[in-house]
Amino acid sequence: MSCGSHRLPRRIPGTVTRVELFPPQVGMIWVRPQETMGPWGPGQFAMVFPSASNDPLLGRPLGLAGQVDGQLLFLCRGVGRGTRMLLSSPPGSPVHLVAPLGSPLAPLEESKLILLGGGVGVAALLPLADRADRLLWAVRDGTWAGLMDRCSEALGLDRDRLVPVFEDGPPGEGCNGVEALWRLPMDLKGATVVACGPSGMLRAVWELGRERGFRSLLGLERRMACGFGGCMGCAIDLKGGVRARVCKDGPFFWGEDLDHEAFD
Amino acid sequence: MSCGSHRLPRRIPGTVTRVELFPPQVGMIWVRPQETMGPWGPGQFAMVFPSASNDPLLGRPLGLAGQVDGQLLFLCRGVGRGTRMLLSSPPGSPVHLVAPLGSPLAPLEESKLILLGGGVGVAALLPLADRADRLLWAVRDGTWAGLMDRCSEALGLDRDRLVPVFEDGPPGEGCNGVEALWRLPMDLKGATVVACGPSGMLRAVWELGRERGFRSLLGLERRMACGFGGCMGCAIDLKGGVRARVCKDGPFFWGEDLDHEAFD
Amino acid sequence: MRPSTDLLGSGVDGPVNVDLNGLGLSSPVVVASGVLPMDGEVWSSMEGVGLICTKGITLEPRAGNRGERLVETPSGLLNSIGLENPGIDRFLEAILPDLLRSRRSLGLNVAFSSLGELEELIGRIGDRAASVEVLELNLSCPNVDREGAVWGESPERTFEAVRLARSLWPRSVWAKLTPQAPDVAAVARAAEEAGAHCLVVANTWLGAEVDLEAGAPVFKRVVAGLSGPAVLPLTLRLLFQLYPKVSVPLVACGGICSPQDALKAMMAGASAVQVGTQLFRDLGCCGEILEGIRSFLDSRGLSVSRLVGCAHRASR
Amino acid sequence: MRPSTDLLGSGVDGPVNVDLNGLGLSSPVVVASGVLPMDGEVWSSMEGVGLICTKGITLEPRAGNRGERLVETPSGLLNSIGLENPGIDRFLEAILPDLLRSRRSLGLNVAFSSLGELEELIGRIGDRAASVEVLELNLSCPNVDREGAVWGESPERTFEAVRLARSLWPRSVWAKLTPQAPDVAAVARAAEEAGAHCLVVANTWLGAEVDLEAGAPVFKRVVAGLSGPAVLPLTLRLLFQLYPKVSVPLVACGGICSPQDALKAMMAGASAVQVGTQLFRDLGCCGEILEGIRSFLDSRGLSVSRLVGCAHRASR
Ligand SMILES: Cc1cc2nc3c(=O)[nH]c(=O)nc-3n(C[C@H](O)[C@H](O)[C@H](O)COP(=O)(O)OP(=O)(O)OC[C@H]3O[C@@H](n4cnc5c(N)ncnc54)[C@H](O)[C@@H]3O)c2cc1C
Ligand SMILES: Cc1cc2nc3c(=O)[nH]c(=O)nc-3n(C[C@H](O)[C@H](O)[C@H](O)COP(=O)(O)OP(=O)(O)OC[C@H]3O[C@@H](n4cnc5c(N)ncnc54)[C@H](O)[C@@H]3O)c2cc1C
Ligand SMILES: Cc1cc2nc3c(=O)[nH]c(=O)nc-3n(C[C@H](O)[C@H](O)[C@H](O)COP(=O)(O)O)c2cc1C
Ligand SMILES: Cc1cc2nc3c(=O)[nH]c(=O)nc-3n(C[C@H](O)[C@H](O)[C@H](O)COP(=O)(O)O)c2cc1C
Ligand code: FES
Ligand code: FES
Repeated sequence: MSCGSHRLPRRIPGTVTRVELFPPQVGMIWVRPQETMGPWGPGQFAMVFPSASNDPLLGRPLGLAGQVDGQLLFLCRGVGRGTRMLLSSPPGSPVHLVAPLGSPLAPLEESKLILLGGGVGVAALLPLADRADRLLWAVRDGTWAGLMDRCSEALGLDRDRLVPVFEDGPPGEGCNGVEALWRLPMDLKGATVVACGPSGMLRAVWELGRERGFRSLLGLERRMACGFGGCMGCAIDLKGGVRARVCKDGPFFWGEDLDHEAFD
Repeated sequence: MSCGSHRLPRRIPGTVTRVELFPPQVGMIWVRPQETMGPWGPGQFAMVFPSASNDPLLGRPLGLAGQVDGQLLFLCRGVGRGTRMLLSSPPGSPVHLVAPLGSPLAPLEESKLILLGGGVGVAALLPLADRADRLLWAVRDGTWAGLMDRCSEALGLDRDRLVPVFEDGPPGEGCNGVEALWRLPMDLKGATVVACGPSGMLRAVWELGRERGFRSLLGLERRMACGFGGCMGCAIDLKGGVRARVCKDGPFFWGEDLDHEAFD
Repeated sequence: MRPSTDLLGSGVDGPVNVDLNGLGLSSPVVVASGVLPMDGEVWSSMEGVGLICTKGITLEPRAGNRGERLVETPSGLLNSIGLENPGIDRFLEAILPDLLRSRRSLGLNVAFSSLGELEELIGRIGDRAASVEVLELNLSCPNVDREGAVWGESPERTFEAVRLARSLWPRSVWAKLTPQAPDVAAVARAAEEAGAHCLVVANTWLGAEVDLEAGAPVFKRVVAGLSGPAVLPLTLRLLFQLYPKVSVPLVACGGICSPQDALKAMMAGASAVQVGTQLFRDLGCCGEILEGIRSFLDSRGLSVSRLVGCAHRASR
Repeated sequence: MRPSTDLLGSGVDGPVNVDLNGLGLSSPVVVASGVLPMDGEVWSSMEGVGLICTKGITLEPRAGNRGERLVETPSGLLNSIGLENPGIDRFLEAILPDLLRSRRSLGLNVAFSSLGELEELIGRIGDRAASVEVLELNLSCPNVDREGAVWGESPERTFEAVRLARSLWPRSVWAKLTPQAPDVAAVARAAEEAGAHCLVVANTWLGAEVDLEAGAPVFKRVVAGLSGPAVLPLTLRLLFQLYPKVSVPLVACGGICSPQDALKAMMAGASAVQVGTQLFRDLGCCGEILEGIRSFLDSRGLSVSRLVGCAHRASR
């Protein structure tokens, strides 16, 4: 049933058409929605319900990574029951989506736009890839290479701008995402860095931005029940005690609006 | 985990390899158990868990209809949530089984052995088919023909002994399962009729047996939580006030042990 | 046979009017407190609802609880939001006008820790909220004057709170009961005697969750409120228990997710149903629930009033 | 660090010994009453269990309730079996010897409608059941001498029943509480004062279900007992509530299905756990639960006694 307005994200039945699984427990999940979803933009996410049953009850928030031939792409890491259910869905499995959720990232017309994704955190950044100078994709190790390749291929990412970063790379090369930012052969001053990934990484980007004079736009994660701003489960303090809901007012926030508690 | 004894039916993970769906909402469900199940006989059933989740919580009792190339065959009618979930499982879907349950039918060495299955009630009788003189399979209408054919083929049923009975058949031919029993070109006296299907049908067979002097062995259905005799949810009165559990002491009972309440 | 004074209309989106002790609603489906954003546009686009309750509002702004606020349980949800809200003044000023633009009937859910606070709260509202149909008293919060005992656990305290609200609030007062009451029937009767127009049966069930890695409670306050499908059988039981004991309308709350759930609750004695957690799964569910109720009534030629409580009249 | 007087052995199937107020069990996993057939062969093949409780036994045989006895709910099960059992005489004669052949520690779950009946029941047992370790009093059944009020709803009645059982029964007496008690902590303290060796927390939660087609309650008695995963958060809450109030060991019961559930219950204060509904899904679950507890303790070098109640000691 429709909610009668495009303001309200609807629950849409969908079908998992394919799961491309890579070590270590990460996968590309392709979902064909059975009804048309409203328009969406970079930075937004979906609540994905792994089954029609009451258990698991809630949707799992997953970034909208792309859309190809009417199929939505999610990148998912198996960390718990819901994500593992999704990753092991045989083709044809029913799922439900409530989407799009979150505020889409405003058009970023900056001259220098750098994206930094940590692990599957890259998902919500992928739709921005063709507008960015660089997309740094930081992962633990080489086991991720297969996923990166497949993902670049499926979404037609420009390999010249994609910079894979392997934490355990060869001596002198291996580094984490934030070090890779440092090492970029460009002056970050005046740049905008959009980052999404583990909170430690986000905190480091946030601090680095203040040091090096770039703006950061950071994708936060919180436990979510609704995803549309109703339950107040994901509320955080912005600077100056202003309350915000990660799901609705975010999940991306400007670094200057965040307190260090946001990364706890 | 094993229960250490063959006396206790274990929970076995399995995979739906194929669902062959026929109108009206009936299907053949093929399940490959991932561990070997204990030996089983005609008349027994499995508790089939449509998912690993807590909802639906309980298994659905389904008769063990056959085993081909290591795959178990179930015949299932979509009447509620669990059975519909099973019928719509894409190949590769995980299920769990607790099986075999119920008392297998003792070897029936009778000279005249007639089987009567109503709809999917035939399932538990199919493993007896090659020992019987006749297998009457009574269904509402011709939409079932596809399932009957496929089933006969898959299990290699002897088409000479299989008598499809269509309730809405051509005038003079259409009849229900009990009428078909009447019409058999043989004296039922001294025969054994094993019947499974709607309770109205069972009651009629039971009454007919008393009239016509044949023994009846009737497969009852009750709501079940455990299937192994623990919960007392399926308890019924036998003649003389003896209590019995349909799941454990049945599901097939001799007509002479049953009271008419058994068919309420 | 279609004798239906209270079943008007039969178009797909036709109303199913209910009379809740003088308050007429075009649908028995009510949005529970604390689940929808307080955003007029969201409210406008909700289909099938007869009334929407606000998040619980207190006299002063509240930041809510720190730490984990939500945990999923088998078919349920534990929440420990802690009544985060902007306080009554900001609510009246910045939020209410927007909500009223949605033209939805509105239930103002309020929480208070003393009678004085409740009085002050209703006083601040004054006549600035003349179009707020319902004042819903959340009786699951602690009463500071009684060592933090929860209002709704005591018939006497419930009586006092409801009576005070009735004396100050000119329109409907709903008492939202807590299932933790030692004698919920006594509390229900006290609320009725004090003049509550409806009883909401009920708020969340106290539960808890443990963090295995930390070896500690997940929630800072240890306990949290359980909602969602898991509690539906408990809600139905409360309805069966209370319906024969009071004569004011009951509003079911707890685990209502589908038209079937709503119909069961109504058969067990509810004149209306509140929907909370299910909205987290499907914002269109209220429309579906209304539609399901309507077509059930239609197909059987039943009126709402014949439906409500019919399971008590069924011979067993 | 492996200081474990009560954690002996560490083989895959090694025991995790617990001391329940004088009664030593080789596993904290107990089979709840009413879920396993009373069949010695089945009992023998159960793995990982420290004690198995019988179906509730009454003085006279009981046929149990008519009509529907089971309904599945979201992640839960409502049952209204109505204590169908062969009565104490037949139990002692025909069933107990078979059960004892399983060499499993045995808890005799008994229900009674008056003190006289309880006395007579224990009297009939006499010394014919010297190897029955535990007498588990099901306090969820009605007391005919008090207009059918449920024993476990009243601290006084609970005290009387437990004290009587203690005076007649030479071994462990467990009081199985009902979560419907208006003041469950008071009942727990009463049971402790009367000498209960352990408190089982708790029996099923009263729920109800409606048959939509019939417009009537599904169960003849309207209400039925809710068990299964849905109630786990409620069980954990009761444990958090009771653990600080009594000093006898608590045995968790309600929704324990996995090693994680058992560990959570133990952290919340349970010295042992009962498993009921999950056995309907997996007869091997007790072995898995024991194994999970054992490996959790092993990997952290913890003893059972350090585990039990640790969530109360965690700084929050
Ligand atoms: C805005 C947003 C976007 C995200 N995008 C992605 C993505 O593209 N790919 C990806 O793999 N993961 C993403 N995550 C994290 C992902 O939502 C969690 O890993 C997932 O919900 C865990 O569910 P589970 O059932 O496997 O784990 P469980 O631990 O079993 O989940 C239990 C409950 O906790 C919640 N939960 C647990 N961890 C998290 C978490 N880190 N964030 C939010 N809720 C959590 C679950 O949703 C569920 O309600 C995103 C999170 C947010 C908030
Ligand atoms: C021994 C036995 C063998 C059976 N064999 C077959 C078979 O081979 N093929 C087949 O299609 N059906 C068979 N049935 C019936 C089948 O078990 C039910 O149709 C099924 O359980 C319904 O589940 P549901 O979730 O679709 O329905 P729902 O109505 O949603 O089920 C709700 C609950 O009620 C129980 N329930 C509902 N109807 C029945 C019923 N008729 N019998 C037992 N429990 C019920 C379910 O198991 C579940 O616990 C058998 C039943 C029994 C007792
Ligand atoms: C996230 C959340 C916040 C809630 N906030 C309030 C509140 O502020 N006031 C209140 O009376 N009830 C509140 N509730 C309780 C709901 O209104 C409702 O009583 C409860 O969720 C049971 O209904 P359900 O099972 O349909 O969700 C809240 C529930 C949830 C899940
Ligand atoms: C079918 C069934 C029968 C039960 N019979 C009894 C009984 O005879 N005596 C008793 O004290 N509890 C009985 N119980 C309650 C269980 O022992 C246990 O307290 C309850 O099921 C909660 O635990 P669980 O969630 O692990 O099932 C029964 C429960 C079920 C499901
Ligand atoms: S998840 Fe509900 S408000 Fe953000
Ligand atoms: S289903 Fe449990 S005893 Fe038969």
